[in-house]
Amino acid sequence: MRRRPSPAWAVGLAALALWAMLGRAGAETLLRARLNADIRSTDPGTNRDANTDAVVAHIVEGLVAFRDDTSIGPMLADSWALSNEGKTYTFRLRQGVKFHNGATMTADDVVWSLKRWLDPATQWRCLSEFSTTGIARIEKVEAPDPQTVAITLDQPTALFLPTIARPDCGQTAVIHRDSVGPDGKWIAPIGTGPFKLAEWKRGQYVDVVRFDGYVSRSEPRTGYTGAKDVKVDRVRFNVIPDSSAAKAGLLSGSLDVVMSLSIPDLEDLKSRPEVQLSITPSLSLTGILFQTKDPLLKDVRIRRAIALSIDTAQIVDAVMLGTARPNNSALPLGSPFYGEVQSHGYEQNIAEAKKLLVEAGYRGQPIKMITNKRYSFVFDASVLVQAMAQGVGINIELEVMDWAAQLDRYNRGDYQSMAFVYSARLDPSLSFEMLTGPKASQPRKVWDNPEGQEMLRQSMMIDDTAKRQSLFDEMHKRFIADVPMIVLFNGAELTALRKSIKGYAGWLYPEPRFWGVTVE
Amino acid sequence: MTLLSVENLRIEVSANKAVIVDDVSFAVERGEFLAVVGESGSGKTAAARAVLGLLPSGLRKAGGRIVLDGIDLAKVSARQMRALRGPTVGMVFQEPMVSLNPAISVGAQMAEGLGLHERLGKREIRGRCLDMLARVQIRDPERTFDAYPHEFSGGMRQRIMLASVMLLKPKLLIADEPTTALDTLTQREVLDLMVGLARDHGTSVLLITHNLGLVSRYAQRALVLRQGKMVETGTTRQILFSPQQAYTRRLVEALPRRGATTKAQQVGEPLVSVRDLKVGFAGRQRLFRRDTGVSAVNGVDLDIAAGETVAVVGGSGSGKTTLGRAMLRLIPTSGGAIRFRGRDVTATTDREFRLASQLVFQDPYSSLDPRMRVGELVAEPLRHVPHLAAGERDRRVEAMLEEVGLAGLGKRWPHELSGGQRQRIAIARAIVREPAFVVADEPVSALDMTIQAQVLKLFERLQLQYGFACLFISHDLAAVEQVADRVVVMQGGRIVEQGSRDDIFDRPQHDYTKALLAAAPVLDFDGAATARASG
Amino acid sequence: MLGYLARRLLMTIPTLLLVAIGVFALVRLIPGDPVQVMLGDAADPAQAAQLRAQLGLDQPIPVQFMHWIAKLATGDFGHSITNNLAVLPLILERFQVSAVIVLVAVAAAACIAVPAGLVAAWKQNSLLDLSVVGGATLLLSIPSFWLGLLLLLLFGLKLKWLPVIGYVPFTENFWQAAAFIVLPIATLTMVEIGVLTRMARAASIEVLRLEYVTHARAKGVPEWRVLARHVLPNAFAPTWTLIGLVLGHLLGGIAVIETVFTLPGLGRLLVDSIFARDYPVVQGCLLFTAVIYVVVNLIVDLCYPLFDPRVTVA
Amino acid sequence: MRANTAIGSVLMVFLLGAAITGAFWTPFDPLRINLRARLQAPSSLHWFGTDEFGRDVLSRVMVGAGASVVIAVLTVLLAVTIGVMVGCTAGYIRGWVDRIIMAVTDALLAFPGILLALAVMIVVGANKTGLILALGLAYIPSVVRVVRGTVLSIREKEYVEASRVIGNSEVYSMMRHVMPNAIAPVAVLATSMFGWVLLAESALSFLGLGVPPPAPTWGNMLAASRPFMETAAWLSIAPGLCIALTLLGINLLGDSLRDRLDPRMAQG
Repeated sequence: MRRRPSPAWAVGLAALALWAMLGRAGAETLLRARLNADIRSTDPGTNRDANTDAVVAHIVEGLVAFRDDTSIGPMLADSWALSNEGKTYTFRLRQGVKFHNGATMTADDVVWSLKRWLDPATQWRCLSEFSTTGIARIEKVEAPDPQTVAITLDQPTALFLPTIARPDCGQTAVIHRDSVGPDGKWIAPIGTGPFKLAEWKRGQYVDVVRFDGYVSRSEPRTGYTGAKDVKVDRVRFNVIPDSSAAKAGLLSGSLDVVMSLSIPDLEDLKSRPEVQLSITPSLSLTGILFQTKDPLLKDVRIRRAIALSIDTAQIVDAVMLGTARPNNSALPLGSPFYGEVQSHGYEQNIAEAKKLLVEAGYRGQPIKMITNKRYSFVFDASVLVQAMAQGVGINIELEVMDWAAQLDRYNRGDYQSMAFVYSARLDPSLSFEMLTGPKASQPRKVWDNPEGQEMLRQSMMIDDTAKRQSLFDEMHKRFIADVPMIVLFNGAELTALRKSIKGYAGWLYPEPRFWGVTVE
Repeated sequence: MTLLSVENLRIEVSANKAVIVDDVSFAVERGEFLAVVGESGSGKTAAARAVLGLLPSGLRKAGGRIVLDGIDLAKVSARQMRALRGPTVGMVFQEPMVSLNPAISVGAQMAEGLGLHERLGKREIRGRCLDMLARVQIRDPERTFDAYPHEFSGGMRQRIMLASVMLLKPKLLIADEPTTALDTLTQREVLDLMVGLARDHGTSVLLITHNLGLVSRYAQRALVLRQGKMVETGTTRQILFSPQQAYTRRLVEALPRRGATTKAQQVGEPLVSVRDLKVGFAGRQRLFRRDTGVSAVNGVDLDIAAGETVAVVGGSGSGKTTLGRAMLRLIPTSGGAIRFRGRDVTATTDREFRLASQLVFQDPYSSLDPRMRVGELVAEPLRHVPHLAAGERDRRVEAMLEEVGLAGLGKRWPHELSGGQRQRIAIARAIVREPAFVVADEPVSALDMTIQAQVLKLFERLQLQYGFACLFISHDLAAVEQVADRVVVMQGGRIVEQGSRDDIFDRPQHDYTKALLAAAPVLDFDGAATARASG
Repeated sequence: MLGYLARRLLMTIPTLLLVAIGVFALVRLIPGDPVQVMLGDAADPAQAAQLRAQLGLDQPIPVQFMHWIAKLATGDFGHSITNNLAVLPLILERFQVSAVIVLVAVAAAACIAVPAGLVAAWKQNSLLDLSVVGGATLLLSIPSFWLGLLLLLLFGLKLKWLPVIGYVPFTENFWQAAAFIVLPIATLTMVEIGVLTRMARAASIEVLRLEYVTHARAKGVPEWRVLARHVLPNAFAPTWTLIGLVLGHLLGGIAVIETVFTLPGLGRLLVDSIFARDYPVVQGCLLFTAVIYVVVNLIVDLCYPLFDPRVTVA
Repeated sequence: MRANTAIGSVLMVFLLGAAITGAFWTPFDPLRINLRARLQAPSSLHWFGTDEFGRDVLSRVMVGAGASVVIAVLTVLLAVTIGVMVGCTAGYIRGWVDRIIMAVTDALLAFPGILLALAVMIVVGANKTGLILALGLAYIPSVVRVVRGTVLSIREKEYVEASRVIGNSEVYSMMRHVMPNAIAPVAVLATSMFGWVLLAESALSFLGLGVPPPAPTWGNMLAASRPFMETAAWLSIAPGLCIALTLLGINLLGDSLRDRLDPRMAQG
């Protein structure tokens, strides 16, 4: 339907268009994206949040990076080899990589950077992963020659590369030592990324501009690696906390890209002619958590009865409006480890559910389920689960909390059941890790199964894909049998763009990439 | 020549057709002073407002003819009517506190009428206003002109009101109880001004009043209304001295007159005695200091013997009410002593004194809890009589109600009763515990004349019967004359004169007493309407 | 006058101190904390503790309170935990949005409601009066956000006269900004018309009963002038007090309307910050709101003598 | 203004009728989800249509009436009970007690009530009890103010002085003479509050916290209908109209109550 603009609206649009034209008179191509909050710093993986990661990922790079399918690909390293019983990683660096200040990257810079990350004073987010409680300790970092770096761990782990590639670890970026002052204080990132930091106007925007000296990889763009061919002069990340304001900005043409939209937004934007949508499955995970220490829910038959009472497909369809598919597995759809085994979850079986309830002696005792309205899909899913469980005589009482209060209960394990959403995990081991653990020391973990924990530990140690696959398959079966939670579906990342933007693509990790993107 | 003639006027309540004024006819000649006399509900105000065409909302003129200055008001347009209001007929209202607009300066309010009805320059208007303010004896006309009404006392406001109405030199002035809210002295001054101005401008006056004393002093002719009907009309003399109708006679007879002194002067120990009593009202609390207080009672000595009635008279602000409240220990005293049966009760909460003393309030509407039934109200004081069985209590209440003429009304609510009945309840409540000392604060001034007489009689009878001493606070000298054994005259918080009733009324010594007596409009049955004790 | 002002301001200090204590206590009573919100489901205890220490949330609550108060005394409201912005500029920026809407809406409502109430009172119990009272009561009875949604539906989606969502500051583009806030203002105006008309009518009825109105009529003053000059100023005084109360409250929170129309106003900032446990912002907003309430009421009181010379501020 | 009372009474009778009927019988199970019948427009089967989960809107409105009425009544009772006690104490005792109470009241009044309620609800939990506590707390200051003001004026009334003259104690005077007479303005306030609670309940639901589903209240129905405003307008119209009409009824009844309690009217 054609919009009939009101006079005031038309005048406003005209003025804006004029302003926009004047703004572009300098022939600089500008891409305007939206951040829902200001970045916290420009120091990768230290004082950070998701927005910070998104901006910084355009400026710095690490040795390795995630590919589109969450596998690990080379980035600043060309290749690597394992030796010393899988404890030493030897990276071969790419030739001729330039820092933003024109200096050429050498193994020395890599060692310097890693040492800085490992210095507790830096307050690197992922330092704990390389401490005694983490995946492995880094014992040695060496540069045998200017193109080679060797890192030695105290034990073999499959998670080393995925961890140093993690966006929230700042991809363990390689930065030039002039990024910090003589006193060790952070100044600004001098990285190797396709963009360099131009201006950070606090509370308003962060500008990155094309780095002309960038030497791109040759393979096609994938994840945070591959070709990074920058086709705009400048990307401006506008800080617009209000999602509706952002949406309006997009519609009025003052923004080009808005990420992380909600399902109702999708309905609204679908019909707009000036807007295109990018819908990608994401790695987040929505499900119903059970407290297996609860006097009532410690009985697996009751948990199982709930799982059998619901029709996952119907819930996902009603809640996600076709943007997501049902998945009862802890591994996300789209993970390279997601196979035939993972596709077997719970089948709705009313009779079986009722039988289990009788066996368990359940007599309509109320089960409290915490939910929230921050994520409409979580809320809707919980309403549907409640109604479906009602069908076999299970009495679920919903308790709506705000997200922060729910998180508090989650972290303390203080609940009977809750509808919850987990954020993205890029490695299958990490997907299980977020669920698995001893409740005594980590109350937030839902699956307290010693065998599961042991298998998880193994999966983290070994690098062999087939072996890991079999471990994950076995863990899936145990997970489904134990019913510590019912996974319902993985989320979808919704991004809306002006029609004039070409070449944008979302991927499994919910952060945008503005290389390879053009503005027409 | 007739200025105003009203023929067969009928006014109804629009909603239920209840008749407020029924077939009333009268006429006012040019330069004449006509009084319309009646009690509440007589329709006197409605009749007067009909002349202005300003009946209160909810009332409507249902019949009759009003001819003002040769113009039949039924035939004029709203616009023509407005042109008549002001220059032809003006009105002065009863309540000076609410009849001037608080948001507009005095000058602007006065000028408004002039501006509407006469073509005058700004300066000329101001001049005329200032002249008129001076004429009504406002001390500083210039300042008054720019001031706001709230800065003035009731008497001053009534003068301003009078000035603003007389500024237009109306042919007819309607004055609706113009001085009822004022004290005796001010009343006299305002009315004298009004009469003087009317005489100057040749204005006829239609005075609406319930006060026969005023009628006898100022009016040439009078009209008596009762419940919307004309009772009698004639010259003032005829009405007052040879009333033809029973109701008129009742009105005239209801005027208080001097009774016998109830008791001989008692000697010996006084029941209540007050020495050098002082009551100060604290000033406003400021951030760091307190404003200087005002003393309302300043060094009063007073003895009241058992069974005696002592009247306290004085103008507003004389401290008489404060004295009464202080003697009952309802407000804190700031100096002096109160003794009851020889005991000092100033500082302590003396239970015996509390139970033996009572107060009758002026306003029978606000002194009765609207959420208690009549029986409960009268029974309440008996809570504090020890060992009183419920049956005995009910019997006493019933007896008391019978005593005050309200037998069988125990289950009623106060708002179902008339003002007079309510005051009887208040009296019954005060007497039921057979107190030794009663303070009666203007107990009848809110009541209609005929009711006043009845209540005063009741009060006297009860006092005789129960023998309590009474402090009778009043500004109505006539009532005082009827009930008091002794009279105390107060001015500015001090007693200026006290003595036996006859001494005070017949041989006043202090100038203030003389002025009060002179101002009190009293019907002189020996001759023409004059003020008493003009010497 | 100045003395009065000083005294009034001095008197508000205990109130504001109570507010500050209450705000602080309430905020800490709310379960959950900003660190958990920031770390989400991946809250590693060590990491959380580190972040907590960084934000000073590991200190005893009385110490935190004293820190906050001490900073407040120097005019520093602190920084937002979620986006590290200074709280006071953030509040002021958001407040502008709310203030424009509230002030325009209440002014418009008063301009419509006071004459309507006056005329209704003048023609008391007439058909006109009944319809004014009925209309006002109806407006009063509609949930504001529902009314807002209906207006959105009608003007934004069906007629497409006005933009549905968003906000542009007036400084950026006046006409566009106006187009964005027409509907919120209309919504708020309609709700407030309901409240104010009834008040204005009641006050006018009171005044019309008084004798000075009859006195004016008895002088031959025409009806329109009686209403305009004698009734209106006196009937406006109580309405003015109500306007003050309404303003004081609305300026603190038209969260609901801001949510409906997705305006970045103060109310929404507060609601969002409560959900994010952004302590400095929540505390700052609530305190600011209380100050606004106090200040508006002070201004109202100071203006009162304009309508009623009997009241003096001294 | 007889018409006021009549219309108000009819609306309230209708509301109570719906609430009582809804407690025993509804055309459909208000909680029954039927995903095949999502978002159906009003029809002869579903008079008010169905919602996003295929639940019958009419049934939900009927059950919601009961829930809304119970919440409103309990909230008003809570606020009035505490408010009257505190207000009477402040107004009658005066002095320091009054000053402290009024300082707290002023401080509470300085917050926007709805946001105060929101914060309190997060603390005590988003359920009926939490809602009643939160809104009750938000409205107590208004009651305290009104009651205190009334008590301050009543305690100067001559009939209270009369009670003292009789020899009654202060506490007795307050209980017997002051409190009963302070009820009238509170009764008027209470009717307004009943309406405010309905509005606030829906506003809180709208902001994300209210009575938890699936139990319907008008407020959470209205709040939940927002995303479907364009596509399924009936979802918001049914509960919206119910709230508006109920408030209209309550306000009209409040007006007639006010008229009846007006002392001028009583004397006239």
